[in-house]
Order: sequence, then structure tokens, then C-alpha cells
Amino acid sequence: MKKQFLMATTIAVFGTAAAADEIRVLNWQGYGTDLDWAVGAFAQASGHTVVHEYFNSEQEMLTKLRTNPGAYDVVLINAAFTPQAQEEGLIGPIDVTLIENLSDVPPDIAGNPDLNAGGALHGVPWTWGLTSFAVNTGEFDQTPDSIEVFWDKAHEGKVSIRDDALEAVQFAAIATGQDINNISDLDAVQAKLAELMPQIKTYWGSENDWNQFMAAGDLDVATFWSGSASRSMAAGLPVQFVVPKEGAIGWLDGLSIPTSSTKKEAAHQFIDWMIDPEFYVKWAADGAPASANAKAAAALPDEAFNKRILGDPEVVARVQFQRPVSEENRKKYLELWQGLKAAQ
Amino acid sequence: MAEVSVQNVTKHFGTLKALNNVTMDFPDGGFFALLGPSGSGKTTLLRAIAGFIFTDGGSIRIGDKSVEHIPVEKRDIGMMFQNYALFPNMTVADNVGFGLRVRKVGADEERRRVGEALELVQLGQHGDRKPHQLSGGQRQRVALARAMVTNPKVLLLDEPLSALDKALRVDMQIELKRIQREIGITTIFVTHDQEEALTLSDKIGILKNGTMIQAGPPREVYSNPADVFTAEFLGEANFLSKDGKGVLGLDAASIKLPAGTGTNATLAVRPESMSITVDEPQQDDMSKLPATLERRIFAGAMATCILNCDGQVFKVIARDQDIPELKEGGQVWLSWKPEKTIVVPSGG
Amino acid sequence: MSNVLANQERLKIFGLLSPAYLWLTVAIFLPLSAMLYFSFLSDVPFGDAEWTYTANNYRAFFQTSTYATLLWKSLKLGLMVTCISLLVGFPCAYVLAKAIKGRSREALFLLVILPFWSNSLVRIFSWAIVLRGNGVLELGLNAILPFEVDVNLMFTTPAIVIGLVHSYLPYVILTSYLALQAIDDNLIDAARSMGANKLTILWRIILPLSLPGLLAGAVLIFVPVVGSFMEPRILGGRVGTYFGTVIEDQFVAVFNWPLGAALSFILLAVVLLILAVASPVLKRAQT
Amino acid sequence: MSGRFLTLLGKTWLGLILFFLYAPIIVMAFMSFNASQYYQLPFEFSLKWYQDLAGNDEIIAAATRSVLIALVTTVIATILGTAASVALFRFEFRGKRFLQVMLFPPIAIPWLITGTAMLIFFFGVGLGRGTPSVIIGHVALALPYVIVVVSARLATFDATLEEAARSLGADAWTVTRRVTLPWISSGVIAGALFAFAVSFDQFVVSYFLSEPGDSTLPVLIYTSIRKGFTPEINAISTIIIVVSMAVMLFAARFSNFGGER
Repeated sequence: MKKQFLMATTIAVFGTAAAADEIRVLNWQGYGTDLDWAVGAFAQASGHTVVHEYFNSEQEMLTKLRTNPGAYDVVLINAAFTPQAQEEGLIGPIDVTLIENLSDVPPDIAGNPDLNAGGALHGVPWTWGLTSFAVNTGEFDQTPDSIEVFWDKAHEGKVSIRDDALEAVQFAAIATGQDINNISDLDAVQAKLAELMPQIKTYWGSENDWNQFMAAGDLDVATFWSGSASRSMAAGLPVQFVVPKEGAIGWLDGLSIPTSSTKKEAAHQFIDWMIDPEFYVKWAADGAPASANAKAAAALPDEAFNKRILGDPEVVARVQFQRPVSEENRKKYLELWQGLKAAQ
Repeated sequence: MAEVSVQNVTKHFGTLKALNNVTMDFPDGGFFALLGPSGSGKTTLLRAIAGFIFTDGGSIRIGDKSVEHIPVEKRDIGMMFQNYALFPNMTVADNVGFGLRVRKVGADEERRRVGEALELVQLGQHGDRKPHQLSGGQRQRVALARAMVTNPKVLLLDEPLSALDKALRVDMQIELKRIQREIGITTIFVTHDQEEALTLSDKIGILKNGTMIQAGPPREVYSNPADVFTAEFLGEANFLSKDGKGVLGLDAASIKLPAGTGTNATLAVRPESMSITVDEPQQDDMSKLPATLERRIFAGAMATCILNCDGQVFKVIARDQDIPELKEGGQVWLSWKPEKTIVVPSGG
Repeated sequence: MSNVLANQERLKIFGLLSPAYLWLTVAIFLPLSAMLYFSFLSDVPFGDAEWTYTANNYRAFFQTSTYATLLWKSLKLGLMVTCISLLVGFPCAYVLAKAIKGRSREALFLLVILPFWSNSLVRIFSWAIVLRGNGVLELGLNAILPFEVDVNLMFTTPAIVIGLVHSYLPYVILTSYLALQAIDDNLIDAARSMGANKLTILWRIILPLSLPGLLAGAVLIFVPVVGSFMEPRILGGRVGTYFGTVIEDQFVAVFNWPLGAALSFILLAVVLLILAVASPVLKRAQT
Repeated sequence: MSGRFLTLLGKTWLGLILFFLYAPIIVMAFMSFNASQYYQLPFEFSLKWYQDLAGNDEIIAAATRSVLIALVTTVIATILGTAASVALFRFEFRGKRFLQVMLFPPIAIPWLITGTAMLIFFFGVGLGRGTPSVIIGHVALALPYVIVVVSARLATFDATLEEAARSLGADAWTVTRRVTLPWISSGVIAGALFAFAVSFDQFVVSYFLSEPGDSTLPVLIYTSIRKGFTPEINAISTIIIVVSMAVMLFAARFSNFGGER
């Protein structure tokens, strides 16, 4: 009731409760925007309906934007890809006056250089999170605090990392004490990964894989995303997310509006609803990444995963946020990773 | 070469009795026919002799060996199938040589015997062809050569000529008989064509519903059928009575019966045994009946007449020149020698 | 006269063939040609992307040993899966075609194809549940056997082979069945009447006559298995990197379509070459 | 004796293989009744996933759409594929070998690549996305399978049967209808079953070519892997398998394909 009221006032303020539109959102599946209750509440308050399409990788998302002009109104883009999308002219600048909740986003996040590619805000900061790892609590008396646990012979054949060249390379960069956005010693990374390979049981590809492997007891320790970890813990899996002393990879997701969108006004309304604390608190209850909205983050209960772990300034200090990766480096990383995999 | 003997053979397929206590002897070197309508068990009997079917009871001997428990491949038979069953992936020579190769006779021996067999069936030049390049008659000869080349103890033919057209069939009958005589192999063949059976064989076994009704030389089964079924199946018959009841209001006195004929016997006359005259025949020792000529069908040297005798239709086949010139509907006399009356024992 | 006939025949051939091949042209050959064209570009020509003509994507195959190693590994996998499927499937097809009669045969025939009507991902994940440690296979075996066994096939090459054989076995059963069913039973009887034992009949009659079906089945298996990526990735884990998974990476993860396309066409060329070399040999075997 | 023993051995083998083929299907069905969301053992009976499924319009709509698309695909691909097979079998003409070889690329090149190629091409020629495009793609992918399977059956066809029928005065169409088609009917039905399977399992083409919100079941499954699909997917798959089994066995009772010669 309260939410509907809130939404209604939001729209009343804009005074633009125009004709009902159908907006199309391009996102990962099951990543907040497609929650039934959220879409329902938005439809009830604004009159706009929401249809989803999903992608399975950032590259695919970019390709979909390129090949289907006019098909999407809101798209989720990782900040490391926002500049590329902006350069290609796929997404347009955000009209900040239409997003009331933006004022609650801390300036250091709202001012993220990648999201502000081309000199204007092109992605509304929505969520952020970590790529670190989680352990099976049944296999550890004490939660490890070092990334070196991956190389511990005690866990040989019970280790997993995601089958992703960039992530693997950046993970090894952290383990070798390097800057993930400026890897100076790629040979060290390669050596470190080569050493890791015999430890690995399998690569994981998706949150689903990860949960099943963990549930089946195949793994002791595996890299993981913070948002997914909070979901797995909420679902009752005996896992603990770890941000090791060596650091972790951080990422920031923004919501953007394609240049070719014909329903920009409704799209702005939807994005505003997505960063609303009301929405976020309810979402976080089933497991969500951290919100970019300070007010939303503060509204979480104290025991919430995102507040407990990601709210800790000491943890945040260890995080290295991902920046865009050049095409050349991307190719180099892929070759390195494929070579290692093929050698198995 | 060997004699084949089947004693009290029985075979069930589920509840169906395919062979019921069948007995027949096939002396060495003879040419035998198993005749009967479809479903009579004639093919079952042939396949039981071949060994494709194991019987439920009775004994089958080939030569001096009891074979009931010997599988086909060890029985040393030659068999020819209705559709010839030539191996489409092999040449004619390879088809014929198959049985020899299985017996490991050696390449030279194989070539020689295949050549001989193909010469015998007059296909000496066709060894390199594939079956699909041959005509129906040629395929039949290949199948025959293939069945004989291993010098089997007995040659089994399953409706060997049924796939050929009429003219070719007659040629092949003569050919088959010639080859069989030449090598003197005991041959058993299955047919539903009574004419073929009568023409070719030394002895005919007639089957019906899995039972051997009668077995004997062609002339004997033709003129002395064991029952009404056989009489009807082995060519056409004009019935005078069935089971003692006259089929027409005949003047009994005008029909002369062989001595000792029972009162409840079935009487019949073959169409070719009757003569047609305009005037009543004067011989007292002839059986005779008045009749109306209904139709006369000219067929070259012979003609078929359909006559009506007191409501009963009779068929007569005679040389065209022996039939008086008459309009259809004219009155005639039918007559035949008393010994031409077929007496079928009752209850057969 | 013969000209008219020839024209009529040409019309018939055209009428029967053109719908299917027109369809294939529009939906497959032209798109694949476009892909072939892309494989000679430096980048996919979308939007503002800059591109030039290049043979680098093909050269990439030879620059590192990675691709050749993986292609060889995939070919071996294809051969293994094909052989196992033939050895396992042919006897099944034979029993189905020759030993079982009537209605139950039709029902069984349908049952063989029906597993295909489930989603392949769901099937593969079900295999994972069977093959993993403490999975259905291990629990089942330990329930039957008097002693404890440790069975964990998950993330091994055998797991990949099991998954692939499962996915493709119906092809070989089906094509062999169709060929076997067409063999006249009289041929087998005829061979027996000539004294041939079962092995001779199998070798000299049944195998040669069912060879077209066996070959069709083998091609239908070998060709897609060489390019497969889903089963190796999910069931193979660390050892599941094959040529197909590398191509998939180029398309799904990296979106380097030109390189992915180049690798696919190299795969296609190699597969066609193998089939071309094998076909005369096999044709001779048939006679 | 040994013949009967061999037959028994063969039937046992067939039984084992059927068990192998159905093992994952049975596991799939079992897991749809298992309470654990992560497919954990031991088994704990629950109807939860069926209840969830009943309320999940998205999955039901996607499954329905998949079945409809697969049916349309099957009909078109079977007709076109059979016609092409007959032509390839009956006539000799220049380029025949080439046409046969051209069936391999669609089978050899992973669907992923073919699907992507279609996406680009359809996008390029302005065909756009939507159900018609999906069907065009599915039919094209199913066609080679139909042609290969039907041709395998035709290869065993005795051409003299056709000649015999023609010598009896039957025209080409009558020969096709009365002689050729009955002979290949089991091949055609098998081809149709394959076409259905290809379409029903095809996610790449549907993924790229269907309109947002119009996803098919495989697309739904594929996209939900990332987050994790629940045993609801097992539940719908189980229902589909059981229903198709019932329909097919029912149809088999009243048809005579693959039966006696």
C-alpha cells in the first residue's frame, strides 16, 4: 500500500502519467528487473507494462543492441562496458532530472568515469558487487582469509573457477599482487594459473552450476559473485563468501537507455523505480547485490549480507573495481586462458 | 541324393494346428509336389523338411539320418525361394558360389562348379552380372543353380514358378523337369497350381488345413480323389451327387456305376470325360443325360460348353470338331463311359 | 520425343527439389556464406565498427598449436563416440528389425526416439546427477553390490562419451533399423539353406546390405559430435575443452565472430575431407 | 537352441539399451518430485514443483509455443524433405552429388554458428525477428535430417518394384503414391519424429530470432541456466515426455508404419 502510494506520488510529481507503454528490458535473467512483484507494482503505479529479454554475456548484450535497433528501452550494462556502448552510439545520455532517486546515490559512485563516458551520465548506477570466492563451510574449521587456499594441496580436485578468460586472469592478478586493470607481469599470471589447473575439478559457467556443484559436495572452494553468494546462503547452502586479504574484483552495474528507444520517458520511470529503496530492500531479502543507492543500502536490516560484508569499509578498501579492457588485452587473455585449458 | 520320409509330423503355431499328423514318403530321385490352397500347411511342411521350423512331434528323415534336431545349415539341402532371394549385393557367380565358399571348397573348385551350374541353367555368360540386371526367368535359373551347386541331398522349391508369367512358366516347367532328370536329385516343390503339380511330379501330396488328404501319383489322385475337396481342387468336376443325395433329379437308371459303389457316395465326372451328341447315344453301357446347351466357348483346338441339365450346370471340354454345330439353347445328350464316373468315398 | 521427356523430367526434378533447397538456401546457405565472408574480416561490420579484409582468422589456427591439438582431440572423440554408438546400436536395431514382430516393434521403435523429445540441456544435467560422486549411479551400484564402490565419473572423458553416445545413439539405431528392415528374411533363410552359419550371414549378407543405413548413422553422429560443445563443457569439466567449446567461446563469450566462423569453416573442411576420403573405401566395402 | 538363446540375448541387450536411453529421462522425472532445488540426494518426495509450475504462466506459454512451432516445422520439413529425397533417389542429373554434399554443412557446423549466421542474414535482409523467422530457421535445420533419414530408407528400395508397377501401366504419380510412399513410410515417419525433435530442442535459432517475450521452452531453459533453473523445468519436461509417449503409442496402435513389409 505504502509503495503504491509512493509510486503514485512519484508519478504525480512528474505529472506525466501518459498513455500506457510496453517497455522492453534487456538484462541477465533473474537479475532484479524481472521480479514479478516489482514489475506488477510498476505496472499498477505507472500503467506501463514490462517485457524482458535476456542475455548471457556482455558481448551478447552489445550484439543484441547492435542488431535490434528500437527493440529495447532499458538495458543493464556493466560499467566496464558502458564506454564502449556509448562510443558505438548504442546508448544515450540519461536525463537526470527524471530520476529523482539519483540524489541518494553517493557522488563518488554517480561520478564513476565509466558510467559518465562521453561527458554525460550514460548509465544510472544500480548495483555493485564483488567477484571473490566462497567456501563450503563443512570443509573448513576456520574460514580462510587468503586467496592462497586455491593453491592448497589439501583441496586438490575440489576447486573451481569460472570459465571466463578475463575473470581468470584478473583473479590470478590479485593472487600475484598486481593491479587488475594494469597487469604488468602477464607471465606471472600465466604461471600462477598453470599451477592452479591441477587443483581444479571443473569450471563453472553459471550460478546454477555453482549451486549444484556445491550442493553435490563436488567443491570446497570456488570463485563466486557476492550477489549470487547471498542468494545461495539465503537458500540454505552451507557456504561462506570470503573477501581475502589480497583483495577482490569489484564491478558496478548501471541501467542505460538505448539511443533507439521510443519510450524514453517510461524507461526513466522504470529506472527510477529500480533504484528506489523500497524496491531494493524487498529484493535484497531474497539475495541481491549491493545497491548503489546509499539510502537503500542503509535501509537494509543490520544482519543483511550486503550490509554485513559489503558495508564494511575495510572490505571495500581491498576491492579493485574493473575498468574497461582493451580489445588487444582481451584477446591476449583469451589466448592465455584457452592455451591453459587446451593443455588439460 | 537321398530319400526323404516324413512320419506323423505335427506343428502348432499357438492354437493353430499348422501340421496335423502328416505322413508322406519321397523316394530317392523322384519329383514331388505338395499341393493345397493357401493356409493348407504345404509351405510349413516344406520348411519343416528344410529345417526352418522345428516340429512338435513326428519324425523327418533325409537319407538314413533323422534330422528333427538338426538346424537348416547342417541339413545339406538346396532350396529355392518364391522370390528367388538372390543376394542383391553379390554377382550371379558369387550368389551361386555362396554355398561352396561356406563349405570352403577352394577358389578353383568353386569357379569350376559355379561354371558348370551356370552352364546347366544356360546362363554361362552371365556370371558377372548383378541380380537386378537379370530378367525374371534368368533370376529363377540363377536361384536354381545356386540351390543345386552344392549337390544337396534334396532340392526344395517353394512356389518356384509363381512369379513368372504364363508363357515363361510353361517353358520353365519343362526346363526344371529336364534339369531334375539330368542330375536325378530328389526334389520336393510346393505349389498351389494343380496343373503344375500334375504336369511335373511323380507323386503329389494334397494338403488341407494341415492334414495330408491324399498322396499318390498324379493320375491316381486325379481319377480317384480321396474326397470332394480333392476332386474339386484337382481340376473341375461335374457333380452328379454329393454324399448320396442326388444333386439333380436324375434318372438313376441312365447312369451306370462301377460295381460296388456305396449308396451314399459322391459322384462326379471330369469335363473332358463327357461327350455331346444331338441324338441319344444308342450304346446301353454308356451313362447319359439330356441337357440344354447354354454357351459354347471356342478356344482354338478345344472348346468349352456350358450345359444345363435339369437346373444343374455342367461343363464339358472337348475337341471343337467333336462338338455338333448347334445354336445355343439347343437340346443335346451328354454321355460318358461308366468308368469315367469318379466315385469319392463318403465321409472323406 | 526424348527431348520432351527430358524436359518433363527436368521439370519434375526441379519441382521436387526446389522447395527444399530453396528453403535451405535462404535460411542456411546464404547466411553461412555471409558468415564465410565475415571470416575474412577483421571485425563484424556492425554499427561503426571498423573492419578490413584479412586472412588472420585462418592464420590464427596455425599460429598456436592450441587449435590443432583441440581439433585432433575432437576428431578422436567423434571417432570413439561413432564406433561405440555403432557397436551398441546395431545389435539393437537388428533385434528390433528381425527378432521382434508386430505392434510391440512399433512401440519399441517409438520408445527409442522418444528420449530425443526432451531438452538436451535437461538431459545432460540429468546425466550429471547420475554420474557425479554420490550420484544415482554410485547409490544404485552400492544398493545392488555387496561391497562399497566409489563411482565418480563426472568431469572425466568417459562422462563426455556417455553423454554423447546417449545423445546420438538413436540416430544409428534408427538408420540401421530402416536398412535392416528392408532386408528380405528369405535372404537369410536362403543363406542358411546353403549351410551358412550366423557369423557368415552377418558378415556376408546382413552387414553389406545394411551398410547404407550404418553409414548414414555414422555420418549423422560423427559430424555433429566433432563440433559438439555442450556435453564436453558440462560433463567434462576441466578435461572438457574441445574444438567445439573453443568455437562456442568465440561466439558466446568473446563475440569474435570472424574468428569463430573461421574455426567453424576449418572444422567443416576437415570433416568433409574425411568423408570424401572415407566414402570410396566404404563404397568398395559394400560390394 | 542357440538361436533361441541368441534371440534372448538380443532382447536383453535391447532392454539394457532402452534403460540406458531412459536413465536420464527417469532421473529427470524423479527430480521433478524431489524437494531439493539443487537436485540434491537423498530423494525427498514433493509436489512443490508441479504446484509452482501450475502458477508459472511463462513456462506454460513457452512450452505451448515450442510444441506449436515444432508441429508446424515437422509438417513443412517432412513434406519438403521427402520430395527432395525422392528426387535425389529417382533421378540422375548433373549436380546431384553436389546437392547431397550440401546437406552436410547444416549438420556439421554447430547450430550455434548457423543460428548466428541466420540472425545476421535475416537482420541484413530485413526479415526481422518473429515466429515466421523462427519457423524458417527450424525447418531449414530439420530438413537435412529428414532428407538423410528418408534417403537411407529409399536406398534400400528395390527400383524394379517401381518398374514393375510402371510396366503395368501406372503413371509416375500413381507409382509414387501406391508403391514408393508406402515403402518409405517408416522412413518418412522417422524423419518427421527427428524434425520434431530438432525443432523442439532448438534454442539457438529461437533465442536469436524470437520476439522478446515470445520465448520457447529451450530458450527459457537456456537463459535460466545462469541463475539456475528449478525442478519446474523437470516437471514440464516430464509432462511433455509422458504426454508425447501416450500420443505416440496411441498413434502406433492405429497406424501400421515400420510394420510388416
